[in-house]
Amino acid sequence: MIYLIAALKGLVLILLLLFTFAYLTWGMRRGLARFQIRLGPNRVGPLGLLQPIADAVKAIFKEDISVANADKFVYWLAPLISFTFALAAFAIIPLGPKGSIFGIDPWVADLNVGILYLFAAAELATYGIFLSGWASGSKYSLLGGLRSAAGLVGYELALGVALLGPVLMVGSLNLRDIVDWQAQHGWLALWQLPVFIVYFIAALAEMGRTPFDFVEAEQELVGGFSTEYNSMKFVSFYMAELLHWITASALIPTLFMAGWHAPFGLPEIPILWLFIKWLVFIFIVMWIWASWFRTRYDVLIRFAWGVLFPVALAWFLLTAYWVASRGGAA
Amino acid sequence: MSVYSLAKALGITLKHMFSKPVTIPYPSAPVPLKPRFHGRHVLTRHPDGLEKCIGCSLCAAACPAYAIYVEPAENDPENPVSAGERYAKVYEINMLRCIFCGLCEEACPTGAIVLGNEFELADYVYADLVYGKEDLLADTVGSKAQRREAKQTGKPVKLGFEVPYVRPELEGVKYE
Amino acid sequence: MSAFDLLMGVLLIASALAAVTLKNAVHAGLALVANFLSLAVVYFALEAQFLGWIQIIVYAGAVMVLFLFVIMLLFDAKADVGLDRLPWMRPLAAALAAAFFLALAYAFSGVGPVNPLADVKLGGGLPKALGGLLYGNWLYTVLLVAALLFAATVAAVSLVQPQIRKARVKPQVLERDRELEEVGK
Amino acid sequence: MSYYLLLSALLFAIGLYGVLARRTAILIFMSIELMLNSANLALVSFARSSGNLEGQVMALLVIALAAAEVAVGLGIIVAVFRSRESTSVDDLAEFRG
Repeated sequence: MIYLIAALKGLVLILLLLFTFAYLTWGMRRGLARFQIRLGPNRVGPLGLLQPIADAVKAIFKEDISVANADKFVYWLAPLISFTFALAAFAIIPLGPKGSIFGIDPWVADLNVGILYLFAAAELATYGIFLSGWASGSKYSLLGGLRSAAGLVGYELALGVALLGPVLMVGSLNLRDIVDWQAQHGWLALWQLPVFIVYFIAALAEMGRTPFDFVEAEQELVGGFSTEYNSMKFVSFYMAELLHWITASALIPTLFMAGWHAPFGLPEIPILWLFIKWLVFIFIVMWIWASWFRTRYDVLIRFAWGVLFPVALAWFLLTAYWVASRGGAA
Repeated sequence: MSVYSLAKALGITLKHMFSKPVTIPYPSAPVPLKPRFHGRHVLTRHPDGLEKCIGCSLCAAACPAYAIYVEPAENDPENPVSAGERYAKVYEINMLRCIFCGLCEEACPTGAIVLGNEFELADYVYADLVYGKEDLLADTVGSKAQRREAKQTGKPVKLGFEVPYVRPELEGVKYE
Repeated sequence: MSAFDLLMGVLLIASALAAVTLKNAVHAGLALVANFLSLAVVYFALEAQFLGWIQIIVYAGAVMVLFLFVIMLLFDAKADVGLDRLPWMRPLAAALAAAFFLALAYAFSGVGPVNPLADVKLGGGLPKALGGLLYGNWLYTVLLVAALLFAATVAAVSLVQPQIRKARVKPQVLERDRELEEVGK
Repeated sequence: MSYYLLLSALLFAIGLYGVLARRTAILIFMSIELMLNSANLALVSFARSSGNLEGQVMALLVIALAAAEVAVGLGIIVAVFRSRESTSVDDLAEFRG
C-alpha cells in the first residue's frame, strides 16, 4: 500500500513537472523576450499560451533521424538517463507539512539521507549529456560532452562542500529537518551566507545555464551534446535541462530559505510559499541568463577550485568550530 | 570583468524589461515607414492628369540591375498621354531584378518615376512580378498580388504600413 | 533468499561479465556503472544506506565519470579495444579465475547465513551510527586515508603536468631545432 | 554459506579474469575496481551477518582509497599515453627492469 501511494504521488509529481516544463518554455521565451525588449511568442492562443502544445505537436511529428556514425545503444540511452535523473531529484523536496494536502504528505520520498540522494541524482544526470556527446559520433558533440564532464569535476565539489556547513548546523541530512530547523532558527541563507552564494553559483553550473552554458555553446559547438539529436530525443534533453532549472529553483529555497514555511510570520499555506520562492529563483536565473556572457569552461574550473571550493571549505571549518564550541547541532 | 559590470548588466536588462517592446506585430499592425524608405515604384502624373514620363529611357540606362524596359512612342498632339513629345508605350520593371536602389529616380529628368512606400510584393508566378504601366501608375494602389486578393474577397486593398509624412515627389499618390 | 536477492545477484554478475568482456571500452565502462549501481542497491538491502549512497556518488558518479572521460579522451570515437596479442591468455585467465573462485567459495563455506532482520543492530547504516565509529576507534585510520587522498591529489596533478616546462620553450625555437636536426642528417 | 559472500567471490573472480585477459591499461584498471568492490561487498555482508558496523566503516575507507587510487592511476595512464600514444600494457614492456 505504501508503495502504491508513493507510486501514485510520483506519477502526479511527474505530470506536474511536465506541465511546469511545458509552461516554463512559454514563460522562459516570453520572459527572455521582455528582457530583450521583444514580445516573445504571442500568436498561438491568447498571449501565446497554446505555444507549448504547438511545440509538442511539432516535436512529435518531426522525423526521427539517427546519425549513421552514432553508437546506437548509447545514443538512445543518453536522453533517457538525462531525463530520468532530472525528474528524480524533485522527489524528496517537501512541499508542505506532514499530511497537509488532503491528509497526504506532500512529498514522494522522505529520505534520511536526502542530500546524498540529491548529489547522486545530480551526478548521474550528467551521464546523459556526457554519453550523448560520445555516442553521437560528432566532434562538436564530443567536445560538449567532455566539457560537461570536465565542468562536473569543477563545480560538483564546491556544491557538495557548500552544503556541509548547513548540514552541520542542522545536524541532519533530511530535507524536512533542514526546513523545519529554519522555521525555528531563521533562514540558513542568513546563517550561512557565503556558502549560500557558493551553492547558487555552483547550482547555475549544474543547471548548465548562463554564465556556465558551455556544454551547449551554440556559437562555437553548434549546440554541443545535442547537435545530432532531433525530434523527441532532443525534447527529452531539453526537458532535462529545464527540469534541472525547475528543481534547483525549488531546492535552493528549501535548503536555504525555509522551504514551504512562510517568511516574516505570514500565514502558512502549504505549497504557496515554496511556489513564490520558486518563482523568484526561476526569475533570477532567467535574469542572469538574459544579462551575462558565457564563461569558458576552464574559467569555471579555475573559479570553482580557486574561489568556490576554498570559500566553502573555510566556511565549513568555521561552522564546524562554532558548532563544536556550542556542544553539537541545535 | 568585475562585480560592478556584472551588476550593471543586470541593471540594464531589468530596465529593458520594464520598457515597451520594440516588436511590431507586422501583419496585424502597420509598419511605420522611414522618410527615405525605398518601396515599389510609382509612375506619377501631372495635376492635369498627363503622365510625367516622356519615354526617354534614362531610367533604364541608369538601372544597375537592368530591371527596366521602356518603349517610347510619339504623342498624339490632339490627345496627348504625356506632357512631352513622346510617351512610354511600354514601361516594365522586373521586380525580381530590381534592387530598389533609387537610381532610376535620380536619373529621371521629369520626376516621373518615384520609389514609393509599398513593399508587399511577394507573388507566386515569375511573370506576375514583371510590373507593367497599369501596375505602376499613380492611381494603382497595392501590388499585383494584393489587388488580386482584394478582387477575390471584394474588400479594398489592405496595405501593411503607415505613411506618417508627405513626400512631395509622390504627386497624386494616395495610400489609403 | 528472496526473489530480490536473486534479481540483484543476476544483475551484478551479468553487468560484471559485460564489463570484462565487452569489446567497446565505453560500453564496458557503462556495464561497470550498472554494476556499481546494482551493488549500491545490494548495500541498501544489507542495511548500509550511507555506504550505498556513497557508492553511487563516489563510484558511479565521480570515479566512473573520470574513467569514461579518460577513455573518450584517449581512444578514438569508437573506443574499440585493440587486437589481442596473447590469444591463449583468455582461457588461461578464465581457468585461473574459476580456480580462485572455488578457493574463495571454500574459504567462505564456514561463514553462516545473513542474520534475520530482528537481531541486527546496524541502525540502518546511517551516518549517525557510522560517525561514532569513524571518528572514534577508526580516527587515525581516517586521518591516514585523508593524508593518502591528499598525496594522491598532488601526485595526480603533478603527473599530468610534466610538459609545462617543455611548453615554455617557444614553438618557433622547437621548429628551428627540428629543422637543424634534419639538416644535420 | 551466505548468498552475498558467494556473489562477492564470483565478482572477485570475474575481476581477476578481467585483469588477466584485458590488454588495455584502463580496462585492467576497471577490473581492479570490480575486485575492490567485491571486497567491499564481502565486508558489508560480514557487517550484516555479525551485526557489527565496523565492516561498513572499512568499506567506506576502501571507497576513499579507491578514489585516491583512481586519481593516481588515471594520471599515470594519461601521462603514459602522452609519451607513448598507446594504452596497451604490451607496449609498456620496456618499463621493466
